[in-house]
Amino acid sequence: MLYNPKLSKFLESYGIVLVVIVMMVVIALSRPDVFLTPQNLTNILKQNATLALVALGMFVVIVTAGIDLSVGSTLALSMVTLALASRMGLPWPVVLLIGPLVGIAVGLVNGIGLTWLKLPHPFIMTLGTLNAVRGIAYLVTEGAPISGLQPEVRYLGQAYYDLGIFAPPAGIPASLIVVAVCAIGLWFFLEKTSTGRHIYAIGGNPQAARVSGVNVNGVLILVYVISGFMAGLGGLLLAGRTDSGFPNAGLMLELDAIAAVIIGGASFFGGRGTVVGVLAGVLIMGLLRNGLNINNVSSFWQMVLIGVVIIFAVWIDVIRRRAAVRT
Amino acid sequence: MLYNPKLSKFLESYGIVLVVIVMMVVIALSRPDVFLTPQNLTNILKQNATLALVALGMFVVIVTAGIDLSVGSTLALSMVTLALASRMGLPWPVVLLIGPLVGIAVGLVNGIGLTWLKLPHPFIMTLGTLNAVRGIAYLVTEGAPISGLQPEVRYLGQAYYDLGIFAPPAGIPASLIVVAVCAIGLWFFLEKTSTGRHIYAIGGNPQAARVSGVNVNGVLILVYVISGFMAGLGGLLLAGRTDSGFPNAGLMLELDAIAAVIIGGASFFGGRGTVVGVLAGVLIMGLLRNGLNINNVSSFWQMVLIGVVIIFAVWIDVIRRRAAVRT
Amino acid sequence: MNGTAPPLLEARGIAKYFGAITALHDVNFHVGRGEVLGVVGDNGAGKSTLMKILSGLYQPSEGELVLDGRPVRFASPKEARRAGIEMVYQDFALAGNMPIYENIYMGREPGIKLGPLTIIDHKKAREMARSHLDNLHINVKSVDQNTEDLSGGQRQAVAIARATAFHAQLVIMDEPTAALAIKEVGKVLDLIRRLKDHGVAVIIISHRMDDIFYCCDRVIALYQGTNFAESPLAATSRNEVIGWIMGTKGHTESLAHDRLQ
Amino acid sequence: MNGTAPPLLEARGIAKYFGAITALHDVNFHVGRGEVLGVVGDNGAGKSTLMKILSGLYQPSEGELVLDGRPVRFASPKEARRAGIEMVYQDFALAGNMPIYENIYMGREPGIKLGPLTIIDHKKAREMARSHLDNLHINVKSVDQNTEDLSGGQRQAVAIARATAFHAQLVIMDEPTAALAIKEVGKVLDLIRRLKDHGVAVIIISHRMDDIFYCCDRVIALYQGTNFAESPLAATSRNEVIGWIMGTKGHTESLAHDRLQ
Amino acid sequence: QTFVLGMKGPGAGNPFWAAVEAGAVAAGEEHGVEVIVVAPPQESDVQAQINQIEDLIAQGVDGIALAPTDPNALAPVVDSAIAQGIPVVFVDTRGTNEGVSFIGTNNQVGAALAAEYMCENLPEGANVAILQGLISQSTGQQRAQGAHDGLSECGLNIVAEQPANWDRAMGLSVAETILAGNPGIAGIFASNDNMALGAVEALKQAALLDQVMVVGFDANPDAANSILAGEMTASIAQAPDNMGRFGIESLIALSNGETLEDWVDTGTVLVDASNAADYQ
Ligand SMILES: Nc1ncnc2c1ncn2[C@@H]1O[C@H](COP(=O)(O)OP(=O)(O)OP(=O)(O)O)[C@@H](O)[C@H]1O
Ligand SMILES: Nc1ncnc2c1ncn2[C@@H]1O[C@H](COP(=O)(O)OP(=O)(O)OP(=O)(O)O)[C@@H](O)[C@H]1O
Ligand SMILES: [Mg+2]
Ligand SMILES: [Mg+2]
Repeated sequence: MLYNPKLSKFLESYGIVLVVIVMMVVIALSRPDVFLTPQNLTNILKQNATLALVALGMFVVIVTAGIDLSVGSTLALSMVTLALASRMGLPWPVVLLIGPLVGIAVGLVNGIGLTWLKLPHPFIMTLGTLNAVRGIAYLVTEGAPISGLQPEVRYLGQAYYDLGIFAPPAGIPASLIVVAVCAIGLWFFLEKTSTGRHIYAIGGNPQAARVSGVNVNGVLILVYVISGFMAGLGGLLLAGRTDSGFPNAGLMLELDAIAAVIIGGASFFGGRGTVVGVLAGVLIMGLLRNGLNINNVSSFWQMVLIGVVIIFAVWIDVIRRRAAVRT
Repeated sequence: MLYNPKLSKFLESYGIVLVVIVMMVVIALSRPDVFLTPQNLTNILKQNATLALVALGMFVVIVTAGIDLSVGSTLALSMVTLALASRMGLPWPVVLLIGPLVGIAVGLVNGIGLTWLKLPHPFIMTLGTLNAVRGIAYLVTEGAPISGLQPEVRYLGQAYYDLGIFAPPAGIPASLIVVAVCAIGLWFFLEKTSTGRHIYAIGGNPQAARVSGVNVNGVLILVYVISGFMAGLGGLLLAGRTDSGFPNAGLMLELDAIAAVIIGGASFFGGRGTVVGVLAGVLIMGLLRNGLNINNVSSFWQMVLIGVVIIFAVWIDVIRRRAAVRT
Repeated sequence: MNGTAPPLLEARGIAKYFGAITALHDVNFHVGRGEVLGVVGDNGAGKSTLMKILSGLYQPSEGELVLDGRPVRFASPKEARRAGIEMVYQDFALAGNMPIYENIYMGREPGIKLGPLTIIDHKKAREMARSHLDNLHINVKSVDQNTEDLSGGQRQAVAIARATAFHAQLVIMDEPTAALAIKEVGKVLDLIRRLKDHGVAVIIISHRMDDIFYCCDRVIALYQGTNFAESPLAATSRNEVIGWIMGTKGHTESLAHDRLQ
Repeated sequence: MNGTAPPLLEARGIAKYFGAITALHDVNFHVGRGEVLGVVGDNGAGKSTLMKILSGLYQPSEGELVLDGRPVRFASPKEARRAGIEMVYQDFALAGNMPIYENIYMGREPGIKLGPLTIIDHKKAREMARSHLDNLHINVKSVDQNTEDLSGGQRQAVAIARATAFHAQLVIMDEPTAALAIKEVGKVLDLIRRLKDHGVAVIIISHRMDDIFYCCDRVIALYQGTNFAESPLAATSRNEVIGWIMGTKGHTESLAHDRLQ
Repeated sequence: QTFVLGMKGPGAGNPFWAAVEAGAVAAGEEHGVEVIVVAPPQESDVQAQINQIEDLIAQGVDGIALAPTDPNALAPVVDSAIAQGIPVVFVDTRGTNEGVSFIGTNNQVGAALAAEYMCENLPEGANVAILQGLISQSTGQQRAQGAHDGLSECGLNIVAEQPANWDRAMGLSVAETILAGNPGIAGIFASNDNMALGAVEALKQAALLDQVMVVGFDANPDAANSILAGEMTASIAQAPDNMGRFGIESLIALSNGETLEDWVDTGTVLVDASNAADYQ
């Protein structure tokens, strides 16, 4: 029996990346003329930056066996408040901060409500904020989108670096760098710091974490704050990219984010998952949409295929994992 | 210390009903002229029949610590296929069966996919069918709603019995009777039959169920079939009520159904909850919407208030429970 | 026990891998009808893993099981149960959200059978559970208590009650006395003797020599995932068995000094 | 131990209700510095519940705790830990998804402190865990194994390692030897003696008279949720203590017949 | 007297509904009647709208001007209102009930107007793309259809028709993808201005804005500004405030026993740089 424990462990943790590669090959074969153009690849990166940030935040929540349904609304509220601030002519560094700060505020409400009110499951608390925060986003804008942001505010969402080798509009998007910084920071936090490990412990056995002296409520609040912050940052990128804040941004974003996290191998029951997996999950969702669009698949068929491919991608991953482990 | 174990146990299981009563009083006080009219009460019952059925199905799934995201799409597919069948002139008993049968078929796909493909969590499988089934519903109708159902097919969704005391359009809706029959049947199944108890056992500890000789995969398939069936039946009622099958029916219905189940006291982690609680959860959602509508609250404020009231209703329930139990 | 009649259950060349970890390799043993077999071994020796294979919870990576002379494969605990094999799990394997009596009768509820469905007679199940627990002299406040609210010993008692509530050919007990108080330990050991008298075979894992020497006919020792020693009880001694657990054969007096005066 | 200096920890009039169930009522006891106190009692007597109150996991329904002569309230295990109280839980309370070494050092990770955050030195934590487990003579394949993959005894060993990895004033052990093999039992009992020598107080719950009589200074018995008897070890005998567990005082020879020859 | 304006969406993300609402409220003030405005949280939320209208009927209002999210699904509710003697007119979207007047735009004609404009300003055979709205709604279908027919009849080459669900971010993403796959594109028609503005962003970043004509629909203020800034090329203006105003006025007329025409057209206008200032 050929069996390599190191390889098996690697496959177990990061094999989902293989699924990404397979998808890329399939799409490239279907439209070789389009898929591999620098412009299209740049598009994929730009279009999925917001989802990546939101999914990273959602991931931290899911590691604690929680859920944050309010991310889409939080993103929308961040977008419209920063767009309002921009239109009111506040200095751009202040405007830049507003998006993430609004996210943090919503996260605080979620976390504190959850722990202080002792609600049975974050589903309820964040379903509440899903509705309430979206309502507030509509109220502050009276339902109308607000466009015309300061160029500095737009920078992160819109700029790209062609490095002298790509023809515009291709290049390394600034939003990719934001995602990379967040992902690396989150990875370091989760793997190397005490609080990060406590997040995993709470997902594995909250009772065990408690008796080990972990401040479970404190960590939970932090976790929802991180998720809110990421959603706010995602809002900043999206506002920059679209040059506007619209209150119906991010509808159903929570489902996409959760899907990316679970596709990436995290467990809904907490305690398991990796940052790399989440990014792979985001890419799978993004590649899927891109592949269908560049093949001009009609919107009805897109739905059917998205459904089938999601199941299929996860199934391949399951098979791979089972193959990697002898029993 | 005044302490009555029987009362405490009753409050623990059914006290959510108190929340429903409090809500009714508050709404009645806000619009005494409208809320208690037979017509308005009839409306509430009719409007929430579909949600009640779908939530009952979702409840069974959640008891096993699962989730069924595809209920909204299943409802839509059932509606459009039975509307198509009706328009094709199939005999009405056949048409009546088509809705629930389509639901059962989707449930089978969910259950079998889940157990045979060994996907890590039903979230993925049912997210897949959420997309795929909705896509199919659009494809078979080419996106256009189909109207004109046979009167017999519409009966369950539309008829009501004025019992000679109510002025039309008020009375006991036939759909209420459908919900009552399903709820009582489900209660009996869950409480009194072996398979029903196995559903709770799987939610509590799937390993324990397995070593007790429970066919866990078989029960799981059944559970998703029940959920699909309920969604299909809900589709039949909705088709009857609206005299049409429209492929975008039931969008986001899964969130409402899950919310009703959790508000009704079931645990997201499985093994806990009651049928009465679910019905109370549905009524809380329905009363909330009705109360806001009859007070003509604008849709933005409705969102904010729905969010706040959901959190508040569950919180009251938490407090009540804690008060009932001495520690 | 041997000669013409095959043993009740035999395991041949069993191995079990968990990824990189080899929990068992080349394990052979058998248990006869009405025999009480003691299984001893150090922590992590593979005792529980072996028993989980016998009860159908795990599939062996290699090797085969032979029941009554016929090779068998248990794809699930349900199949092993149908073949008359019951097990008390070391972690009890109870559904914490369900009352004691439902845990005991799960999968075999008393009541009216309607095809695959049973309409449960909850009253009867409660009474049966109460009288069965009384027989075992196990003390719980009510059979309606959820098992997650029980003390460690009470939980273990419920697990034992479940495995012995029906007529089995073979009852496997993985450290059944670990969490029990003295009186209850005595009752369980007496129960094992009674089972034996009724022709039921019992495999008992225990770290307590008292248990092993009170009720076993034969004892086998696992060491680091494989067979180490085996002997009829009459032909061995406490100190020898303790030596086996530590992986030594022969002179063991010196090793066993600290616990046995 | 009494006279002028107050005992290390004292419990006065403790009661604990779970809804309709009274787990403890009017329990009083104390433990002195460097004293090893044995707690015995039938299954469901309330031993674990009492200890969970001492470790801050439960709040008492009535009564108070006095530490070093000062009344205290532990709102969480974190506070009890800060006061120097560690506990080995009967169900081990380990995070199954995390490796052994992280379970041992959780909440007190070695590394660089940055305010509330510690940047963990995983290498150092692994080494510390390995050497600590070696000290306890506990045998695991690797400190990187997740605890959910461990055998019952290995899990118990990890729980003991966690409670003794740091300097405590009082270590509470709830049936710490239940799942351990003979050699490991000896090591744990020796560890308790060593802790005592270092001035650490230990409360040990056990159903094994061997454990109690090997290392305790004093023994108290709970019966149906309240104090039943108490005595310095020297002034009692195995059979008397066994009688207490069964709720009898005085002549106990007849009750103890079946397990002790 | 109390009249209801039942809109499809809460003007959320789309000032169109805000204008409808404003027209209705202004008409209500002028005629001294109360106007209640309701809308489901999203344009796709058919059931919420059914419930809202039912709840209003229960309150005994005096007339309903309804923009049905799904004409078929709302038909029974409309019937029951009429059965209780409550007059109903449709605004914006035509319903299926016989004998109920419709006050609104012909979306297909409007989209054809946009197509005609593109045909006139682009060379024959040029490549064009269509960003569709929610194709499960009749408005989405009519605009997509009108544009498709108009563009293909005059000999333009439609290289992509993709849905972007009325959404600006999705309009941007889909436009980016279309541009990546079809370098030589000369024109984009979007079924609403939100998606058109998304497409403008995509073109800006691809530095193709001067080569590609973008035509939207709705002529909302953002779009008007964009047209004046020379970014978007044109849009189709409906008269949403007229829908609201005529809707309420028609109800008043009906409750006074007058009769209405079957279709009160509120008209469409092509908006380009010459008249965009009127729509800011
Ligand atoms: N699911 C698993 N994954 C990986 N390793 C496992 C798993 N289950 C058991 N092991 C390993 O296999 C070995 C044998 O475990 P087992 O539980 O059979 O021991 P045991 O003899 O029952 O010990 P104890 O007396 O402590 O209960 C141990 O080293 C354990 O760590
Ligand atoms: N969370 C709970 N809810 C309800 N009852 C409980 C709960 N925890 C414990 N009990 C009850 O309290 C009593 C005391 O339990 P406890 O666990 O303290 O017993 P113990 O003395 O540790 O027993 P053992 O020796 O079996 O571990 C038992 O009857 C148990 O059923
Ligand atoms: Mg074991
Ligand atoms: Mg205990």
